[in-house]
Amino acid sequence: MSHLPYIVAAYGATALVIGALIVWVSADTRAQKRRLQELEKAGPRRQARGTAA
Amino acid sequence: MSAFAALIVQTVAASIRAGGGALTGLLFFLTVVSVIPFGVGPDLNLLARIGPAVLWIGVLLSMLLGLDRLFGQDREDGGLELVIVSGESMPLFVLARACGYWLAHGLPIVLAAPVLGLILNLSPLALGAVTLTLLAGSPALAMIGAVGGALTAGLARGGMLAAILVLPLSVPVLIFGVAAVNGAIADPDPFLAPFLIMCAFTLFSAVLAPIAGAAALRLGLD
Amino acid sequence: MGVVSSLANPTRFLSWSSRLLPIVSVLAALTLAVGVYWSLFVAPPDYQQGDSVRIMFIHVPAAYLAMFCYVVMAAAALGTLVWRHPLADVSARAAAPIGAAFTFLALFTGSVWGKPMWGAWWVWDARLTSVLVLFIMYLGLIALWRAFDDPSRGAKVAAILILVGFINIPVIKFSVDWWNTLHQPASIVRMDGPTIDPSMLWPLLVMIAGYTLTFIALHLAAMRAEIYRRRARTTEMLIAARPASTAVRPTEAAATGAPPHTAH
Amino acid sequence: MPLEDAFPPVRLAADDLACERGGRPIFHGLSFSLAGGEMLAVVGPNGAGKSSLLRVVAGLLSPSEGRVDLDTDGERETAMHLLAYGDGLRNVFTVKENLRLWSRLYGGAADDDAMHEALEEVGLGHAMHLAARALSTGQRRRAGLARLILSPRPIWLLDEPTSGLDKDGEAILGRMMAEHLASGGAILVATHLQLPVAPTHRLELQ
Repeated sequence: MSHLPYIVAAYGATALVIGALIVWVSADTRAQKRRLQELEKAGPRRQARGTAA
Repeated sequence: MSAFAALIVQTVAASIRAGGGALTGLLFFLTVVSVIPFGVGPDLNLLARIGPAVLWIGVLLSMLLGLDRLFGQDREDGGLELVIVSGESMPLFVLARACGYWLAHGLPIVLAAPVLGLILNLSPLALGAVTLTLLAGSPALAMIGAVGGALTAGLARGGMLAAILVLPLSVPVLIFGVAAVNGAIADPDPFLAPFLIMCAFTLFSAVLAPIAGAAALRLGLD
Repeated sequence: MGVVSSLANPTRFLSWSSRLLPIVSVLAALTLAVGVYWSLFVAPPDYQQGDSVRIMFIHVPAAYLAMFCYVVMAAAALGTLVWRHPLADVSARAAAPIGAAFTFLALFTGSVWGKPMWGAWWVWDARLTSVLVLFIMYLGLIALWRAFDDPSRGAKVAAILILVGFINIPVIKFSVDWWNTLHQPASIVRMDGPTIDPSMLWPLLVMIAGYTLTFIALHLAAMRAEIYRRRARTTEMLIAARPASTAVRPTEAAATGAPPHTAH
Repeated sequence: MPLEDAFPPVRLAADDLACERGGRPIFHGLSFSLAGGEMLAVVGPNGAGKSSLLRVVAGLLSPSEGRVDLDTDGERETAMHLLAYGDGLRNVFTVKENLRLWSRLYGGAADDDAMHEALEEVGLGHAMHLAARALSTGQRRRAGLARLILSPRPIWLLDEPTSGLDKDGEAILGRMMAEHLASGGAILVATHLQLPVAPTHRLELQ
């Protein structure tokens, strides 16, 4: 396999960036969900018809 | 005098009077261009070769300085709301502001460019070409700048953000502007083709900017 | 438009996307696994570039995704401005960082791939340069979104910038290509070479499919996160602010204030 | 005060208006109708959405539900005046320069005599050539009133017009409002203070 370091660098960086994206999105989702639950516990008076997007 | 002309005069007057920024833009241009040789070195041949590009990039950067004041002032003192309620067409308002901005922030710099070209050892032909291309191209920078100003009106440090948004969009004007100048100097390269394409960009942005700018201002208020 | 608007309800989006997300993620992972194996070990090396051509299998899909993502955002921008679709801004805002990440990947893998051929980490090749400008536009958009504290206001202004950018992309591409031919150093080897023979085309198509599925999965997940972020923000505002004002029956004469409404 | 020729008949109506800012509902289910010669006062505590209502009627803010109807002889776009907190006076220009620009935009008289006369009427005759920076808040509000005089338009949207005005200023405002109603104009005013002229209708926002 010629030019192995270049291939490893390219595929490695790709794996790293896609992995980072996955971690970031899932962490962000969990964090926002937790924050939403905390707020809802604190203020039950949210409007009945569900909130706007 | 029509409302359109009155708006242009207002924009120019506001930029020229104290704290207006037109003078600062000009001084920034002088400073940027004179700093380049300290980095690149005093080699006259090199300076002559990169001179047109230095002048063009200097103009591009200097014209970004006043963007946050372009519509930011209207947002702060309620002037923008009064313009909307007046029934004046918003694209015309943006066009007037962009023309005023070019007259105050663009033209002085373009007229200073040939003078500075001398210290960059540009030949008279190059000086003429640079001035001509800048005259035809800088209005496009003012138009695209107006879109940037409208998008970031009312935002803290909107000016810097506007510069970031505007630069990618002004790459084509820069490319064809400098290419036209090099075309005028070196014979094999074409001059007219890039020059005309740049003029096309100026016209293209003179149509796109007022529409996009007006929408950005109105929706930014919402 | 019935389907699109029925999906518009964030709550319904959350429910069907939670079912779809795992499926798309698994599909994406499988496709990528097959694609990577095929690209690294099955596809033949190039007679000129040797094995470094295998980098093409991750560079081309990344560059394609960089562009595909901007198209998705342009559609979302139209959704925000023209159809006032409530999820449009959520979709555009969720897509931008993903698009920026894949644009960065396209630049990185492009320069790594170019190093053995051109001997330099960066060569102002027409396509790479256009992708660089696209990268700056992505960052500019993300900066503009973050500059607005209230997401609903930033939505429309960002949508305008997306559309202005979208109109300019072909213009920039044309200018950079023309600019590249002007300064054409003789030794540039074209990135994608003559027509790709099938033994290389198939792994490339599989990789593009894998990348697209990955993008869809990431985009769905990022949209869910954005919806939760906005709900948290709205709940926070509701707790802080007074309950909504209602127009009570006016004290005298004919103005027809609506009858007192409970907060329906 | 030259007798203004009467305005053509005008009608401003809102139908089931609702307004939302950043996901927070401001008001909803709000309707009113206003004809020439009538004044509707929108009252309520701070944050009740009075200003938002005026901005929706002025077309600066899009309502989340309902719509605003305006039928008048002239064009819809040039039928309204807005007097709000932002007075649009640029400090670097003189009062005269500021007023002249607004007159050009609003299609009013822009010659010196008309401007001087309008400024006289609001008690700013002496300040014509002063830089706007030199004016107090009350004086800036009066300059806004002069803007309304210079370009006659049937519908006035006044947002807390009395704030910043002294007794004398309020009297001028009262006279102008009465005069405007007498000549067939309509006024939609948002305020939580006492108004110099009694409103025809009142709309209370909680």
